[in-house]
Amino acid sequence: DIERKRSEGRQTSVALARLEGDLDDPAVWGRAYPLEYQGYLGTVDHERTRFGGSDALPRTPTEADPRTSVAASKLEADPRLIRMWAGYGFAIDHREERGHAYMLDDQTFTGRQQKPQPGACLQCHASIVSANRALGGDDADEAAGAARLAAMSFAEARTHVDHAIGCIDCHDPETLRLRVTRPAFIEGLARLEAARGRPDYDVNTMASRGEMRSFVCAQCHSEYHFEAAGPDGSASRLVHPWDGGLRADEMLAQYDAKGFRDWVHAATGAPMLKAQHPEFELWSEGIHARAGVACVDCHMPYQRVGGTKITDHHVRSPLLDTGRACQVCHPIDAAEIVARAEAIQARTIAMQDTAMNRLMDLIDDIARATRADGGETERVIAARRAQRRASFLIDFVASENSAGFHAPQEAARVLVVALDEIIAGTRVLGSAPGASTSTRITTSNAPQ
Amino acid sequence: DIERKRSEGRQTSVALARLEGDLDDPAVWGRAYPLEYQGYLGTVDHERTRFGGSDALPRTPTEADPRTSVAASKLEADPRLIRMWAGYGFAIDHREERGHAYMLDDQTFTGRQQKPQPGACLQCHASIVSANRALGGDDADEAAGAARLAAMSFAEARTHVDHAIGCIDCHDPETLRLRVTRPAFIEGLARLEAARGRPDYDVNTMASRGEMRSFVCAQCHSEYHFEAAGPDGSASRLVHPWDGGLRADEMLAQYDAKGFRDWVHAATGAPMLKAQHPEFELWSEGIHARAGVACVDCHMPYQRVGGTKITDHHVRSPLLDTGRACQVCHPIDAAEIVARAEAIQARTIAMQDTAMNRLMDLIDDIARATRADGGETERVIAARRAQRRASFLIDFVASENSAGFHAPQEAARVLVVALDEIIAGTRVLGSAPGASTSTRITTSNAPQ
Amino acid sequence: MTKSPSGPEDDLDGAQPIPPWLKWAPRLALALLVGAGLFTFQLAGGASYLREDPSACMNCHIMRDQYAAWQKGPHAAVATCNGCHTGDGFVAHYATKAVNGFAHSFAFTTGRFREPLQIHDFNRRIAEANCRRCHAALADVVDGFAAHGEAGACLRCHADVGH
Ligand code: HEC
Ligand code: HEC
Ligand code: HEC
Ligand code: HEC
Ligand code: HEC
Ligand code: HEC
Ligand code: HEC
Ligand code: HEC
Ligand code: HEC
Ligand code: HEC
Ligand code: HEC
Ligand code: HEC
Ligand code: HEC
Ligand code: HEC
Ligand SMILES: [Ca+2]
Ligand SMILES: [Ca+2]
Repeated sequence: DIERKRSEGRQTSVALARLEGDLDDPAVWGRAYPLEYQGYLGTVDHERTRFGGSDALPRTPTEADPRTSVAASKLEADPRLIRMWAGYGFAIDHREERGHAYMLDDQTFTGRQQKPQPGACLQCHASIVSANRALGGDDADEAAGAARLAAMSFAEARTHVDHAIGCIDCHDPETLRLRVTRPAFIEGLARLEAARGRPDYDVNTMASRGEMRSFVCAQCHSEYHFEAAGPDGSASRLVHPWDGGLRADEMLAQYDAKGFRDWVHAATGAPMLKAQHPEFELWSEGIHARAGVACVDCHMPYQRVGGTKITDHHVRSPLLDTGRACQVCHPIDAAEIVARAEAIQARTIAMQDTAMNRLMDLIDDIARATRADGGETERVIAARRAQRRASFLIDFVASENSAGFHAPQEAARVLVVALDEIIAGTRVLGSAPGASTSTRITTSNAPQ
Repeated sequence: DIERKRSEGRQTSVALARLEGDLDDPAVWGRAYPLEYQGYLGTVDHERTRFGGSDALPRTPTEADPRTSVAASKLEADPRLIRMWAGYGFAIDHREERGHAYMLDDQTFTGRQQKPQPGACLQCHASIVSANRALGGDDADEAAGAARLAAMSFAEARTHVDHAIGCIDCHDPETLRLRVTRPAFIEGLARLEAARGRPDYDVNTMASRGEMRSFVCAQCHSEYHFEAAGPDGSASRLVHPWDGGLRADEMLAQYDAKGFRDWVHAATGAPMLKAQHPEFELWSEGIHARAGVACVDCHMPYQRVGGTKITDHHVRSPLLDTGRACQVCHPIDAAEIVARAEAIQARTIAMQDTAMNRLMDLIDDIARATRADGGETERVIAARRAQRRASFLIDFVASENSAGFHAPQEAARVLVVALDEIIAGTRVLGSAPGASTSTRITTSNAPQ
Repeated sequence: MTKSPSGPEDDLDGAQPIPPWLKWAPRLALALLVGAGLFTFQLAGGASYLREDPSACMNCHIMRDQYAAWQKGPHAAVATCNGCHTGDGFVAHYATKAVNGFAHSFAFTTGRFREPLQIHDFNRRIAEANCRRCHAALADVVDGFAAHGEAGACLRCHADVGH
């Protein structure tokens, strides 16, 4: 049964050598744990699935961007994204994600660097534990260190890190136990738990092992934004918007309450929000999370090597390895497993496609109405608010990397809420400029 | 062959008495199969679940309507339905469904009888096998008999039946094997299979046992409409719209292609469609159907009686008996099983609620535009088409009796398509009367 | 409509197909590997494999999970591994053991098997037949009056009973 299968393989590996030397370097850990290290090195691989996986286009390295390959461009695949994000960095360059080995380079050389990026970006793209500690003052306070990195430009902060994610980011070197290391995540989760009536939550001491098997991933695979911080407001503090809950509309409500915006839309002037990789948030609403199935169960399944079971450190799409990733719990044919997942994904993509088309219409309608009214009339302001909200909700689904698999019905629900917003925006525009309307949309509280 | 002999042997070992007498009377079967009969009698019970089950309000019997109880009114629970169906019988009286024991009375005495109802109604509300045969001419052709009943008024046809569904409707009295008996279903399925490249499909000889465990239910728990038939077009032939597939939008496309309409909307003049209990269609798109889980597995689970086990003939909500209905396959806590189902249902209801609200807005908008334009302008006609389509799709979800449980993501997808239609209708109305619009809606093909 | 590919409707009375590995295993590998197989068979307590003792299966750590779960279930009192996993009747019993004994030793030795372990069709049919052997009265009801003599696959609902 599932309960049993989930807990199998609890044995701890025996180190083959003592862990000593530069602990930021995974190769050093690799001498003690060669099997895990070898899996970890596998994240350079590229293999596609129907809706995910990893692929790479060869490119000629230049001095400015020495990468020999890049992932496929999402903007080329779907140019509607460019209009959705008009005026924001993502409209310049946004690609499929690929293996962990590339995280630091892909960030350093993304076209989005044409606009200034903050040092806080690095929290999720580098092995950052040592940098956070080194900058954290005498008592190596990681939160303080992260705050100092956040006050730097990306270029400056970049000089403080060397590696993509390494062993030290997920493991305590003393005990090898899982730990979370990102101050923003630790704080975000504490705020969420406080709102749920559990004050002073400390994830590293209070989470169960099963929870940690998702939290180590959730540190990075989750929605975030930057808040102005520091004495002059120039630092970009990394914050997860979880005070009101993890659902897309709960996060949106929190952004609205704060009057936060990521950028101003180039075509409509709307105060916009960007959603990024909310895998953790979507997964939380799904049946697998409810059944206690962690990210690691599917993305780092147990693997038998010789007589022992180890955790496969080649983090990747589970559809490339359904035998280990799925069939432990679903003892059915591999082709059928993949077909079930793809049927879910295809439905999500179809719904997302519909919502995207209607969002394009709304953007056109607002731009047209603004011209017609000769400026920011009440109806234009109200419709912008609908655009902001719908765009964030659609983005939540589109930027989530499982094509809805992590929680199919919830992804659909978020799109339904988005379409509801689009209808509200469309109706408010349908009325003559200045005319009062009966819709739910008001301009009060709408961030400008 | 040996297998047949074996099952004949089994039959005699199980039957406590020979099956003889009036086979339309379940009590007669009950002498041979008392355990199944006792379960069958249980369908008079009333017990609620959060989103389903069965309940009854006591009522004082009158001569016109001798029922001592009725199920709760759906129209009172959600008055938006009255506006959705304005001008149609369902806006007069529509209630929760309840146990099979009530099917004939609830049909005979529904307020919808205020409008003339056809004899074909009885195919799904009565034990009709013998009537179909008796009216089927010398060779007892059931399809021919059903056609003759379809040419009668409800009142006349009603005199040809006596019982609610009985054993004979699902079982062959000779072999006790499952069989389907409704000509409309047999034809509908044959057309569906033909479209899938399997001509001359005969369900009773070609379906597997596992399929029959859903088909016996699908005969009635499925979408239907009446086609004009007979020499003078006055007969109402019962037809399942499955030529193009079982999905909501596939059925809708078929209705559109035929230019079919159930009624004309009283507030907007739109040519409307009514969806009814598409349990079979929705289930077909779900993960349970895909995994081979049949209606009977959940709604008539095996039951232990003494030293043996039988099929529980008390057909009802599985959430009243999760131990047998769910836990064999999902060995988890009963409360958690119910909570999972309810979480799915609550999400469906929330989405449906959103879609209903937007449909109400569209109806208002069309009515307003018709007044403003002083008649059937192009935009009004186009918007009516959007209303027709959205209304059918929302009705598909709202009239399906599992609150989305049978296929959660598919139910959501249908609502997304519905909202897409509403946006199209809203945009076409937003433009000035007569102005050309860029939306997908055209008036060509729109049934009037 | 759609059937689960794992075959809930397996026709138990149809001809039992030869398990795929039987087709190639002997011919290709017998000569070379029977020696190695026998070696493992011996190492793994080959003799106890022929007894009813579940610990025979436990000689392979691979079987540990099933063993642990079996011990906790009600069947532990009435059915050993072989009670479900070997054919009924003297010949069938030892024939299954021979086939599986060889297959498992062979697989274990060469490492040529996929994890998680999944029951092969051949052995699923045997297990199902064993349910029917002990639960004959119930099986009659479950199979009762089925169209085309199709049996109801016990394992569709009870895959977990053994462990
Ligand atoms: C029940 C299994 C399961 C669980 C649990 C799960 N995932 Fe996934 N995940 C999948 C599947 C299946 C895909 C789709 C992969 C594809 O399309 O190739 C996916 C896709 C992804 C992707 C995109 C990968 C790609 O190749 O495109 C990321 C990133 C991801 N998941 C992260 C997470 C995180 C973080 C968690 C926990 C918060 C999580 N997953 C939980 C099964 C799971
Ligand atoms: C909270 C964690 C987090 C932060 C902060 C973060 N990223 Fe990422 N980033 C991720 C994850 C997870 C992925 C992979 C999933 C995906 O692509 O959606 C990713 C993917 C990327 C990619 C590859 C895909 C693409 O968009 O082309 C680039 C480039 C990137 N990030 C740049 C940045 C930059 C620049 C910043 C700072 C503005 C930043 N990241 C901040 C977690 C983060
Ligand atoms: C993205 C997070 C992550 C990174 C990076 C990571 N690990 Fe792990 N590691 C895990 C998880 C999750 C487990 C399973 C722990 C559990 O279930 O308690 C694990 C388990 C282990 C174990 C215990 C034995 C096993 O295989 O289950 C060892 C040893 C180990 N990792 C070594 C390493 C080494 C060496 C590196 C660097 C090359 C590394 N890990 C990098 C997440 C990570
Ligand atoms: C330090 C931040 C960080 C952590 C921790 C992290 N990820 Fe990632 N992950 C990323 C980034 C960034 C990328 C995208 C890299 C790129 O595209 O260059 C990524 C990519 C992925 C991919 C896509 C791989 C592919 O081949 O396409 C998967 C799947 C994934 N992560 C799952 C996980 C899981 C599961 C965990 C936890 C065990 C985890 N990640 C922990 C930042 C992180
Ligand atoms: C550790 C156990 C476990 C693993 C690993 C697992 N699942 Fe599941 N899965 C479940 C459980 C539990 C359910 C809920 C239904 C149930 O109780 O059987 C479920 C439900 C599903 C469903 C139906 C729910 C839905 O969202 O529509 C699909 C499809 C599915 N899993 C696919 C997969 C795939 C694909 C993988 C591998 C990438 C996978 N599962 C890995 C335990 C697991
Ligand atoms: C996997 C289990 C499962 C299968 C298979 C299944 N159902 Fe259901 N059904 C349910 C659940 C759960 C509900 C919700 C009951 C409730 O809300 O009380 C339900 C509700 C219903 C209802 C409304 C009952 C009520 O009490 O409100 C009807 C009618 C129904 N199903 C018919 C069917 C038909 C016909 C099929 C096959 C085409 C089918 N079901 C297949 C589980 C199932
Ligand atoms: C294709 C089968 C079928 C046909 C034809 C059919 N019904 Fe039904 N009817 C059902 C099923 C199944 C239910 C229970 C599910 C539900 O209520 O949605 C039901 C429920 C009802 C109910 C109780 C719920 C309510 O709506 O108040 C009434 C009354 C009723 N039908 C009347 C009629 C009348 C009148 C006709 C003919 C115009 C008719 N039925 C034709 C299958 C059918
Ligand atoms: C709504 C359809 C339906 C009706 C009405 C119905 N049955 Fe059944 N019956 C079934 C199904 C489904 C099975 C399971 C058959 C299978 O799996 O092949 C069954 C099985 C049986 C069996 C076989 C033993 C068992 O319990 O599984 C007997 C005996 C039986 N029914 C008697 C009756 C009697 C007596 C009546 C009338 C009082 C009746 N049935 C009415 C659907 C029905
Ligand atoms: C002859 C038509 C017919 C057949 C065949 C039929 N049903 Fe029904 N069913 C109905 C009607 C009509 C009602 C509503 C009765 C009422 O409300 O008076 C109903 C009600 C129900 C209910 C609601 C019961 C409650 O307590 O609320 C369930 C569940 C159900 N059916 C499931 C099934 C299943 C499962 C099968 C097949 C085994 C089946 N039905 C076969 C016509 C049928
Ligand atoms: C005969 C087996 C069987 C029965 C009976 C059954 N299920 Fe399932 N259920 C499955 C399978 C198979 C899946 C697909 C996931 C998997 O492979 O575990 C599933 C998936 C689910 C899921 C996740 C899929 C989704 O739609 O979100 C839920 C929830 C669920 N079942 C609830 C129930 C409930 C409630 C009942 C009883 C009313 C029930 N099941 C009866 C076999 C069954
Ligand atoms: C020599 C080591 C070994 C012993 C002893 C052993 N097994 Fe296995 N068993 C394996 C291996 C290896 C596999 C995987 C074979 C495969 O998947 O083809 C396996 C697979 C299985 C399977 C699932 C695959 C199939 O063949 O259907 C069953 C059932 C099984 N064993 C039962 C038993 C029983 C019962 C016993 C004791 C009588 C036993 N095994 C003793 C090594 C062993
Ligand atoms: C009561 C019957 C029964 C007993 C006793 C039993 N099994 Fe099984 N076993 C089964 C069934 C049934 C399956 C097939 C499960 C499925 O279809 O997924 C199975 C499958 C297996 C498999 C394939 C992997 C898996 O878990 O599905 C192995 C290995 C296995 N059994 C070994 C054993 C061993 C070792 C023992 C004794 C400790 C044992 N069995 C006792 C009924 C039994
Ligand atoms: C050697 C005889 C034997 C075999 C073989 C056998 N059973 Fe049993 N089974 C029993 C007995 C005796 C009990 C009662 C045990 C108790 O209640 O302590 C039982 C109990 C059960 C139960 C109820 C308890 C539970 O675990 O849920 C189920 C279900 C069951 N068996 C199904 C099966 C299936 C399915 C198979 C084949 C895979 C099978 N049995 C094989 C003898 C057997
Ligand atoms: C469609 C699902 C399904 C199938 C197929 C099925 N069963 Fe069951 N079985 C059940 C359910 C549900 C129960 C629980 C009944 C109860 O507790 O009232 C059960 C109970 C049992 C029990 C325990 C009875 C007791 O006395 O406690 C045994 C033994 C059993 N089944 C054996 C079998 C055998 C043998 C087969 C195949 C011939 C089989 N089952 C096929 C669903 C199924
Ligand atoms: Ca964001
Ligand atoms: Ca209809």
